[in-house]
Amino acid sequence: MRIRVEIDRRPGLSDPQGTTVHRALRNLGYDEVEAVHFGKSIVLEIDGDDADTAVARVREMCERLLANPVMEDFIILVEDGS
Amino acid sequence: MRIRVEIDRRPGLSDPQGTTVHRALRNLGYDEVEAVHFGKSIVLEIDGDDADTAVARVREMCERLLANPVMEDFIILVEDGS
Amino acid sequence: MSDQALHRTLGMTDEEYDRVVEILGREPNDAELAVYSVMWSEHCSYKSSRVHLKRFPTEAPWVVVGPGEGAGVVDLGDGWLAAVRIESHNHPSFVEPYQGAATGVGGILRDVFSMGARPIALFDQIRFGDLEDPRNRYLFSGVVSGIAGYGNAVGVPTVGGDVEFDDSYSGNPLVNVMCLGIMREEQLTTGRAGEEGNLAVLLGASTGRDGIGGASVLASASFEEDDTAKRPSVQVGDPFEEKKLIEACLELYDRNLVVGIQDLGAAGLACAASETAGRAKLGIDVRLDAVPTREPGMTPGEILVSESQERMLAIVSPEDLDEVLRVAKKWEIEAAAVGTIKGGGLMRASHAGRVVAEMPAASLSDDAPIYERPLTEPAGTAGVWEATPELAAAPDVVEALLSLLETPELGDKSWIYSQYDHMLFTNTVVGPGHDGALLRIKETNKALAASTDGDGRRCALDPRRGAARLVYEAALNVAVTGARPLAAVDNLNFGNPERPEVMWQFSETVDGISAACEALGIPVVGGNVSFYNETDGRGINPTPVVGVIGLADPMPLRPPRLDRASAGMELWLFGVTDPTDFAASSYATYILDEHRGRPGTADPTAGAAAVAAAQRVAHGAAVVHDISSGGLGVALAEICIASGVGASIDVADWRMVFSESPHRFLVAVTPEDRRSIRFDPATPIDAARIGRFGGDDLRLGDFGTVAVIDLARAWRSAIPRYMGV
Amino acid sequence: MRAAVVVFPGTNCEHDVVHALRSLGADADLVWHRDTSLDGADGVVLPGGFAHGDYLRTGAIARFSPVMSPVREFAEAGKPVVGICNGFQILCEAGLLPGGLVANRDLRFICRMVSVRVESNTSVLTKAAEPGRVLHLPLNSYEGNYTAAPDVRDGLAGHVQLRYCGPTGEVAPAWNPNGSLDGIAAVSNPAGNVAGLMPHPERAVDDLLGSSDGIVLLESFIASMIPARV
Ligand SMILES: Nc1ncnc2c1ncn2[C@@H]1O[C@H](COP(=O)(O)OP(=O)(O)O)[C@@H](O)[C@H]1O
Ligand SMILES: [Mg+2]
Repeated sequence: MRIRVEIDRRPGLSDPQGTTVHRALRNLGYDEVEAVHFGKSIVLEIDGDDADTAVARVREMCERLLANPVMEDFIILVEDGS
Repeated sequence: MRIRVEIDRRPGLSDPQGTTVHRALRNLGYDEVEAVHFGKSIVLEIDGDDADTAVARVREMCERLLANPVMEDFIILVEDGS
Repeated sequence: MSDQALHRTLGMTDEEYDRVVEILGREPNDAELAVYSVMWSEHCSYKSSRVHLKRFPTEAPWVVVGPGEGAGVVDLGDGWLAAVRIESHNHPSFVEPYQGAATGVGGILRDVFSMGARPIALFDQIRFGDLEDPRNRYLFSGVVSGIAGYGNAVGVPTVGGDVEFDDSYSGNPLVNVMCLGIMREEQLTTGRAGEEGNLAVLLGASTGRDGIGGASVLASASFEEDDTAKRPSVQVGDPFEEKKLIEACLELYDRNLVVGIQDLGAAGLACAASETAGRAKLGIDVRLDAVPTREPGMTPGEILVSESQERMLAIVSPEDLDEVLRVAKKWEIEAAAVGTIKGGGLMRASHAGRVVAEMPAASLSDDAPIYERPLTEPAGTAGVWEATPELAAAPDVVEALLSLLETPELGDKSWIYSQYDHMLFTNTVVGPGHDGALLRIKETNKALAASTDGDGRRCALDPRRGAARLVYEAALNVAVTGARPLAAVDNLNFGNPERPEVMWQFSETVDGISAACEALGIPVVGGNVSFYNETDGRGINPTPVVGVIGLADPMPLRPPRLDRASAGMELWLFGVTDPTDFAASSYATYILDEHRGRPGTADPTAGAAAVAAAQRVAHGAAVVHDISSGGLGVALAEICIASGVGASIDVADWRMVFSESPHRFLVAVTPEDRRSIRFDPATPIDAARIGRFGGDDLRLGDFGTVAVIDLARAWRSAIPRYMGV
Repeated sequence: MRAAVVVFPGTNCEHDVVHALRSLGADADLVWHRDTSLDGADGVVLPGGFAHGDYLRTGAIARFSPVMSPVREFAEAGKPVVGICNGFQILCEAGLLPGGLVANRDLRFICRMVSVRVESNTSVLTKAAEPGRVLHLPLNSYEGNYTAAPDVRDGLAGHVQLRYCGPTGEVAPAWNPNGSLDGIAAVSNPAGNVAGLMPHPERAVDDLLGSSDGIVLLESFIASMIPARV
């Protein structure tokens, strides 16, 4: 099973990568971009066929290790449940 | 409009971050994890209401700046078309 | 004939192929052909350069290990040894600047710790095209952050380097890195197999399809801009893995658990296994299925020649194997016994019980082809030499000085080196931003000095003179820290060796370096050659880079630094200025836009005298600063800016301000200290008091006066105006 | 009195810290991250470097090392714990200090001397320093940009120990090298026994290398290790 975790920095915390990318895009003429938020995307290949169990375990991995609860939020996406 | 770009390292290239996180998850007892791939996730807030135009422009941004064509692949997701 | 086609695809000539058939007594299989093609590539075999490199002086009583091993090793006395090596990573840095530079750092570190030494310092020598071009800015910033990203994280300070910007590097950036290591003499280790029955243990990262037929083949053939087929997959550096590998290897040496060790570089396991066995006149059986792989489905041939980073091959005796595996486990790196040393001289690789490659181990290095390629002096050389830069008109000297300070090449380099940890290990007594770096050796009164220098433009005009002058410049940069130059390493970056003009430049360069090293009594203990720096038929300037290391014993109590001048100090000029030495000078390049003439020749007597004098004066003066690019004017401005003090000098001829004639340095000293400095009559050198420090302005005789803050503003803006603050 | 200097895989300033502490008369030993005891140490230093390569997030993996259990107990017992650079990041990840550290504003590694002003002397890092004093210290980090969620910020008052400043002590955005929230260079927990700082005091104990202003901070820590004075 392939599960993707998207980790975003909490709003209100400084996001220098996002700010820098935003500036660079504006310099290239992409004026329609109003904000950029920079985060991580982690793909986990999981052995098992019960998506619910897998997601519950991945949630735990996020809470313990993958995301920092004081600074980050996360979303879990099952990309391929087989 | 909120568009998310997921940037993944090309398969076959070594991924030290993924390998290290994998080892850390195993040390924490998550033995079901068979592989970890580390990537970036960038959220763009775009002014405009035509998703097709926006996606085309974001694809261009990826090719020019956001992704490194010799090492990375990208996927564009419209998270919120409003 | 399909094999014929394969060997050509792998960059091998028909004659080379026939030679393999002769050695094996049969046609090689694909895996064997892959191994020979990489081992006999220019990059690994030095087939075009070897005949020339033999001319370098390589011996001195303090040389412990000369060229040929992972790194050169010199004796520092009292049981201390220093290891030094330089290497290029030009082509990979063009393909992917961050990873190319990063893996370059990783590779040179492994060369040094494979000798038993702890790497203590890195120096980067980097070259790019004009920063007006966004592509060059991208490469420059990617390379600097790659060196920073790897060097900082692996925990080895980068304490110096040099940089040049010239159009000839636009399609071919150069990334060279030198590494210095230090060890106690008991720790010295070499890449030898010892005796039959010893085991070969692969340590570090797992093996993937990195750089297969890639890096080395690539570094051995010219590059066309959109020749994507030849582009290898990018190799990704893992400084964390390397850090663990360093600590694990150092523990193995400390506990005497390895017989020999070698890093895996070009041609991967094939090269490391055959060389360790071949040097001991032995053979080796390699079990490819024992190699931990990163990707499924790798063929035996791929495993054999993979160039995956962060791997070492240790030769251990069987009874130590368990302990070696325990050390690896402690440092959290993989370790696998993949081979056994055998008699008979064959390298035999097997997979799933089947022999997949078998060849005489020594043949891979010893029987590699050697070419004596034709040399031709480029047409028009005499004409270029006769046409000297036009110096008739006196310029606005202050204006010219400000313009020079504002060029990225002469301006403040802190945009680069402030991205590098240059203070780690708390040994950096003199770091980047001065001349040579000076690193104390904590348990002793000694300090190790080093400097690296290159000057492609001067070498383009006259490679022999240009290269010789680099050796004197690097040695002088070491001497101004108070150290005695001990040894040199060189990195020879050139175009296509199949062009006779390029080979002429190469040969002249080797002669220039050799002559200067002889005169200074410093042997060449290692080096690297990078050919085929050519894109779309356009080659780079011939660019030798020279690194010199030296020893200060004892270290000066207050080593000179550029920021130690203060009001009331005297300014002395040591050495003789030739007012006409302007060919390839910064003034000719940037102010006159002239690229002709013949650079002045180095003078062995004056060069040695300058080195000896600088070394002595450094044990007493506040500032000792060599005069190089930009001449006296730029050198003095650098002191004024760093120290935040003005100066006034007597100068009658404006050309004295910008001439770049060699073997000269500036000294700032209080009148009292000056009396205590010994001027050794055995090595006479002209010295003249030309001015005095004080005030807020720099006054250049009657040619003009400029506020030091204005000099500083121009100098500081040089790189940030292109790259951002 | 003896300090435990903790070594994670990827740590690289451990010997520099030991050297500096010893040069100031304290005893210091290395403790491997897999150790489960601090062996009776009187103080703990988490030194700089790149524990676990700084992969995932700086400090994220290190906080799970076995040694972090005794370090946490030690901190909770009110004993002195100082994190320098990467050590500061680990303490934040472990929740022993508020906030966290993100990439520098200009996305470049910074290695240079900076000036910091002593804001408070309520911590084991600053107790011997006079508030208002300006110290010149080497900064050496890519992720040195201190940040904290809005709800955490109010709680920081009084626990900011050092702020980036100009050469004469003025705190202003122009003197902020990396974008840190309010120019914060060091913070402590409310009790003051756990402190983290981005600059490297151990690199500033010898004028030969450019500064000896780190001594007052390390001496504060050393003094905090004397049980009678805690
Ligand atoms: N690429 C670089 N990396 C690190 N330090 C550099 C680099 N380029 C220049 N420097 C440092 O900046 C200072 C000035 O360099 P340079 O102008 O080449 O001096 P010099 O002319 O005396 O050789 C030196 O201390 C040098 O080590
Ligand atoms: Mg130079």
